[in-house]
Amino acid sequence: MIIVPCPNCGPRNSGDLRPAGEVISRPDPATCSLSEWREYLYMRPNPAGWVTETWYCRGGCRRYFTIERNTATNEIRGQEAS
Amino acid sequence: MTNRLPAQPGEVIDRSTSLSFTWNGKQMTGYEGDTIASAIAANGVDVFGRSMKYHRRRGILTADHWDPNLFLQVGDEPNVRAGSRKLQAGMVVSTQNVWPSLKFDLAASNQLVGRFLSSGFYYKTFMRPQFLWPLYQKILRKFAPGGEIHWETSTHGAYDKRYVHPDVLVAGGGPAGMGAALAAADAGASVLLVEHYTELGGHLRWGDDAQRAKAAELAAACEAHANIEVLVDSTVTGRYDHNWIAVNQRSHATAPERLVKARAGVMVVAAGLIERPYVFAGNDTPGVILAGAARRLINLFSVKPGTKAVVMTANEEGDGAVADLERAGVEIVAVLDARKGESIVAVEGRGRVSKVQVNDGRMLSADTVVTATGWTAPTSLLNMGGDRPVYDPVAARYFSNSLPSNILATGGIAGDGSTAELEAHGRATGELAANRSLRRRHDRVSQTARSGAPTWAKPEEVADSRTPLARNPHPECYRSTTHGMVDFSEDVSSKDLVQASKEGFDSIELMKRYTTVTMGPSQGKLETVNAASVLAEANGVEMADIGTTVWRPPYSPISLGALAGRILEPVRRSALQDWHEAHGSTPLLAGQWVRPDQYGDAMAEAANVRANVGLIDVTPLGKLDLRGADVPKLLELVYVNKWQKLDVGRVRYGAMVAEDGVVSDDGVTGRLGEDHWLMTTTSSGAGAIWEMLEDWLQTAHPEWDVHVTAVTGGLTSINVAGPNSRTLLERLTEGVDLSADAFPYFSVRTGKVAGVSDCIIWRIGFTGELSYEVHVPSGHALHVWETLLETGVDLGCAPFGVEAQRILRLEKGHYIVGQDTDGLSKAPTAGLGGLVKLDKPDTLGLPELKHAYGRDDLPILVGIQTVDGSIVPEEAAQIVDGDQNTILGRITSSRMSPTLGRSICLGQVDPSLSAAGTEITVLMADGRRIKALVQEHHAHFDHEGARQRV
Amino acid sequence: MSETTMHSPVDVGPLTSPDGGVTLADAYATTKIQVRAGAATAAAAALGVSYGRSRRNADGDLVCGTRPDEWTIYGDPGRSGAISATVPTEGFVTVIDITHGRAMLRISGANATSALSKICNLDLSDELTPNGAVFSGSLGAVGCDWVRDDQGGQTSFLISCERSFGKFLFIAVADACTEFGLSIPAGWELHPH
Amino acid sequence: MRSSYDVVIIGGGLHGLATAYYLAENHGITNVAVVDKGYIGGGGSGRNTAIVRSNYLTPEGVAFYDRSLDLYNTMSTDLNLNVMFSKRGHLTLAHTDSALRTMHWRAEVNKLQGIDSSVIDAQEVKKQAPSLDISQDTRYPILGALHHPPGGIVRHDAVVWGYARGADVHDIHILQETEVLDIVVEGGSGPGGKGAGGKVTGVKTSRGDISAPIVVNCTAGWASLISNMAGVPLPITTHPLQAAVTEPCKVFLPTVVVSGSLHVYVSQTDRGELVFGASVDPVGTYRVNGTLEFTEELAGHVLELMPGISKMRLLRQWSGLCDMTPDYSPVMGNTPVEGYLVDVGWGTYGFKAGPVAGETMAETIATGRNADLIASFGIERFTEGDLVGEKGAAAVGH
Repeated sequence: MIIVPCPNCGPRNSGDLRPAGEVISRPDPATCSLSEWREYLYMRPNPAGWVTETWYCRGGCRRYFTIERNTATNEIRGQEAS
Repeated sequence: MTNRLPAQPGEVIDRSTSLSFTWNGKQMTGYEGDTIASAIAANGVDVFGRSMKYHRRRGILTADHWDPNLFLQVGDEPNVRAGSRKLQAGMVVSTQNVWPSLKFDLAASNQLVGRFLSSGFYYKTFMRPQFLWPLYQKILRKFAPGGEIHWETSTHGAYDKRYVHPDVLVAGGGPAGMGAALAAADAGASVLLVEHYTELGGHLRWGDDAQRAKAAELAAACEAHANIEVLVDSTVTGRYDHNWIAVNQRSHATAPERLVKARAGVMVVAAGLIERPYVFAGNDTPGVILAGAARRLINLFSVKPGTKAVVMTANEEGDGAVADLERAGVEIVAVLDARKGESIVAVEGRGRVSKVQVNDGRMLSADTVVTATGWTAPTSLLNMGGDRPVYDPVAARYFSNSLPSNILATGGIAGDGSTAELEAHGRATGELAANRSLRRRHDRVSQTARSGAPTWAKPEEVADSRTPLARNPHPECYRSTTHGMVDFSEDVSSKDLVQASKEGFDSIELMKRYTTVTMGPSQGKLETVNAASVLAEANGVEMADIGTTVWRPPYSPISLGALAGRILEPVRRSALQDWHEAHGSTPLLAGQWVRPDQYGDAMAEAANVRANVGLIDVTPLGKLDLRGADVPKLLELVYVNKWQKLDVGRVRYGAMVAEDGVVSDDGVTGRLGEDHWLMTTTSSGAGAIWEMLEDWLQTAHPEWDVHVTAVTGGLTSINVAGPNSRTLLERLTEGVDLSADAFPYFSVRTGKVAGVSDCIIWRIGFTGELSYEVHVPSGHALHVWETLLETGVDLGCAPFGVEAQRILRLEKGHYIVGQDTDGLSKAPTAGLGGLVKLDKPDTLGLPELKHAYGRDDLPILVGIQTVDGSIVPEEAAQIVDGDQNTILGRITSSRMSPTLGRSICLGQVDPSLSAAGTEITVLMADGRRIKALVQEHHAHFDHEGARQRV
Repeated sequence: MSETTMHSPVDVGPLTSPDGGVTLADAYATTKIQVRAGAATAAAAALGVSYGRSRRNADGDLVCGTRPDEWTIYGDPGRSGAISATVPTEGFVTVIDITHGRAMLRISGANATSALSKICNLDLSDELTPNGAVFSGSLGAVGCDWVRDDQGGQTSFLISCERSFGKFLFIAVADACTEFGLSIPAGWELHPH
Repeated sequence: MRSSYDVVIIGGGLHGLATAYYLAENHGITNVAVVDKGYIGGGGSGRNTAIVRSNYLTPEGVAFYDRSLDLYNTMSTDLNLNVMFSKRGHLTLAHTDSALRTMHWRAEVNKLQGIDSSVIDAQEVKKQAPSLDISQDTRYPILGALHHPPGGIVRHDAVVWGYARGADVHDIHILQETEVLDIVVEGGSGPGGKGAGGKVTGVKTSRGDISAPIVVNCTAGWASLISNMAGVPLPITTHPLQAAVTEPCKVFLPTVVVSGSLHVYVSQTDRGELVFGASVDPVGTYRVNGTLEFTEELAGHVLELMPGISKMRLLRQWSGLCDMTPDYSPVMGNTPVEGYLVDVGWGTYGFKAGPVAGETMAETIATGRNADLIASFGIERFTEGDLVGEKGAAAVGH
């Protein structure tokens, strides 16, 4: 149960939130090719290190925000409301 | 009580309170304060059980929690640690691992084939003939170690949990741990002090007068301190990321065990040291005990451990044991000083030690052997914090290497010292812990929205200026010149380890897996260091090059009951569920909801809807109140169809696909006002869709004016269905004209029903009948429901349940997302062609939708009827290619239709079979292949919808 | 149908431990008005509390900063119209009566915090959760909105959840209070055996 | 270690070693190196709960895993090491109507492919596993189960050691504590000549460079990182999968029990310990410390199934890394980089597939074209084709 720093609530147990995965940019659905779309759907950098990821404060403020987390150590830095 | 000594100065037993219990059926008595083992030992018992593989007799070894030979069955509880569990009156205690009896154990014949049970034994044998392996396995399973489950009793749910938020958590209540707790508390930190045993004091408890006096003084100070909470008979079982710490509290007034979950600022590990056995031939013979065991038995429990003892000592604990044994009247046959190179080579004896061979060639007669050959530092908790302890050959034990800033070590795990030195190091550690944790608390208060700003200044960070504890030299005593037991609970000897190394399993991890050394209940606390030393010797390398295996949680085993705690499995109930249950409904668990499946006869309930009017509680439908000018944009984004032009007062069916084009949800959404909408979702999808809408609104379109409010439980949803539904509602509705012209199909009105205002009425038709879905403010729902039933008596009004609704919807051919579609079903499969609009700038899964509609190979959902209408194919029955086994589809829904008097189905089929009139073959579960015909419509009944549009 | 005769999911109680250390009572009928508004709106200014804090206004209603850009106003039963009318609606503002949709209970007493801490992971100590604190968090595995609203100097929490969870929440909280002497009426045990 | 091999296999776990063994045994290719940054079987091969079965949902899944079960059946003889395959039957419990429907679906698909698999009712479940609570007034009543008699458990380490020994007999080099630092690719369209259109020439390791025309990625937990070295991105996120074991008690559970709704699976070893697993952790991480909440949820769910064992104690928990793909099916075979092959994305089911994965990868390497059994598992399905439909059945499909 790691601590996730919610920019609104303050530090919270990760179980109070839902991890929504790495931040991935979405191509324009009206103009992109199928393969560009599939890359958005499926391909993930998945690094063993720092990632920018989205969390949803499900049990608290119900806001989505991004944090930087090191997937090798679970260390967390920075917080940015979205 | 043959082995009970006269009163000892530090004894913890209360001789005024006798407790009777049984040991293997024999009546015995002990005293309040005894452990189970001390009470049994006081009664003159030497043999407590049999070892796991060889079924060798085993007696007391360590006389504490970790004693591998003292796992006993107590009543319905298996594997009780008799070395630390306190005796209670009436306990029924018995041995484990014996069959048929402790004295005559058939499995002990394993000793005769001992050479076959060496390491890797299983992998190399029982192989040929291969067909016999299952038989061998059956026999092996009979000899599994451990206690027995009593199936008639369960304590599941009686356990308990608790959350705590201490600034400092101290693991270990010896002199260093208590010193740390007091210093941290004095500095203003809140402290949780956790002690594994039932009293504070650590090793001072079985020490001399001065040590016991010091323990009492510190313990009293801790108990009295307002900032300290003391938990005894409790173990820190695990340290997880971000100092999330598990404590198993074993004795508590209201629960058999309690899991205390702590988020600690700083954890101070003061776990002390665990004494290590010495490896030599016969070292598992009853009568061979550790120095600490001798001292605890004599000093705490006044139990005489033997009559004639040989003591091998390498340290003060052994020296102290000699003094204690003498005081207890045990004849000291010899003291072998390991610091001078003296050691034990082997012992002989079966039920008890009889002879001791010494490395100077002597063969001594004794019934007791006491060894004090050094310590294992239980670095488990440090290990869980990322530390990789390092071996120090001078001190002959492991020390922590690099700790994160929120973990500090003190006491024996950090070094050696006098009681005063240990306490002083603990106090310095406590001060440091307080500084770090108060800084953290300050941050936490500052960052937490609900708390005000801190009213105190954040302390300046102080450096770690503690004077390190010394590391006293200690001889490296691991193994004698003979081979003996390394892992007592797994029956793994040093010989096994040497052999494993020779076979190439020469790293500690591979050796562990191959021989199972350190994998038993004490998880390496007694065995790890000896195993590493044997491996180092076998590999011809230094101890430091061996490393140790990774110590994983829990530090000490914890009951499943405690981990589970109370059974908190929330169930959602509509405002009408009590009524349903009072009126004979069969409960149906659907996701988190409990619902009425039926009230006795689902077929009759369905028929009543077709003939008269029925009421069903559909509250679990997800309901979202949407407000704002940009709601249509949101709806166009998340639904495949268009919404901009929906008029106020109208509702529309919407279907959703996910970004990968797979059908994900559906429901009806209505426009209640210019900027006010009510959206419904499937029951199971409600939560996820709410979160998805918020995601789009917050991250992609913060410029849109939309407010989403979940109102599922606030509105109790009652579907009034059947030809008489309008008549019924007209009797109770105020302010709404229910006539067909004024309130047409797929419309919404707001008004008063049965005197309740703010009811939202939708005219829709999932059942295919004229029907209205009335959404009632839930505090008044029971009144409306009961009034509808009373008022509709003459109209044949009756409740119907989920099963009747399933029948009715299948007659109408309405698909259910997740049942008639699956995790790969795209929009064309579900037949959404008429709904999907591809000319939108953005909608979920748009490229996948375009791709899907360019294909002709996707399965198609169709209505299906068997040729023989009396046969109801099972849901999930496969559609196959005639008498071949090629799969061409499957039945997704099926029921007997009360309206049509025949079976009806929906199914997914290969597109080549999707044309109306195609004959298909359905493989029944019993193997029959039956014929069925693909229908023109999904609906089996009134496909034009005439009945619902009246 | 009177606006105030609401059928609560919790038709039992209030329950008090013999020593008075903890009291648990249903509060479903409490009027609950939710306001959604941006920070720059007149509504936000009029409501006058930020996320995480609460205040009692001149009418005696409890105004809570429930979430960023979201407030909940709690008042006596039947005050829905009166409370709603006090919220300025210029700009994009949503005022919605969530009274029926939220089960609610009040737990008070010297042991209330200890009882709640058995089934809530948040730090409910006076420093982290002072009187007036507003927050959301799981209680007995049910998502709840909380306000610490001490009564006569005694610790007290007003806790609401989605209505359909209401009965379970009450049972779970009552169960947590048994350690502190609360007796549970038949049918309201967490584990009926 | 030679400076050049015909094939370099990255990953000395079950899959890598099996691939090496079958390359030699079935195709006579022996100039092969298996490189591992740690010791053999130290990753997922030694951390799984050792369950094998073939009752999958899709025809392609069934055929593939059934071949694996065949290989497990004869493995002790084939490898001359008792891998202790205990064919004790496998129950997948259904607690809801919809779960029961999925069980029927799987049973029907299984039967059509000759797999012994059927749906049984609660009474029959009780006969198979008397310790289960089948009363119907619980929160998660047992309505029935998918019963798969050929399923069972295998001693996982033994399988690794057996394949390692088998490969060693053919003089295949197993290079432990040899970390691959880079994969050398030339002529590709990506940075550094890597990526689609390129061709593999070798690997750089912590013990020196090795040239090889074929490099196979048989890693789990690090598959994305290794694949990035070749410029081939993967549709993978890495999550921990945790498991735990109790202290021993006298044997009472004769079969493997899985509950998808309760996210738990359990079997009892011959030594009397209960071995538990669950679904992957929700938070993606390369960290294998384990979590407390895993044990709490696990215990709660296990006790819902077997309330009688509340006094048994959890002895040890551990964690391994799982490479999750969007459709709960692996990524196997050739890639857009010539000579770079993958056998990755094994999620939570890599152990079951080890033998057949080795066999089919060896065939793919030897023939240059993807083996028939893995035709549905190619990487191209994520760019142009259709995903495999195992997701519904595999959520906790152990």
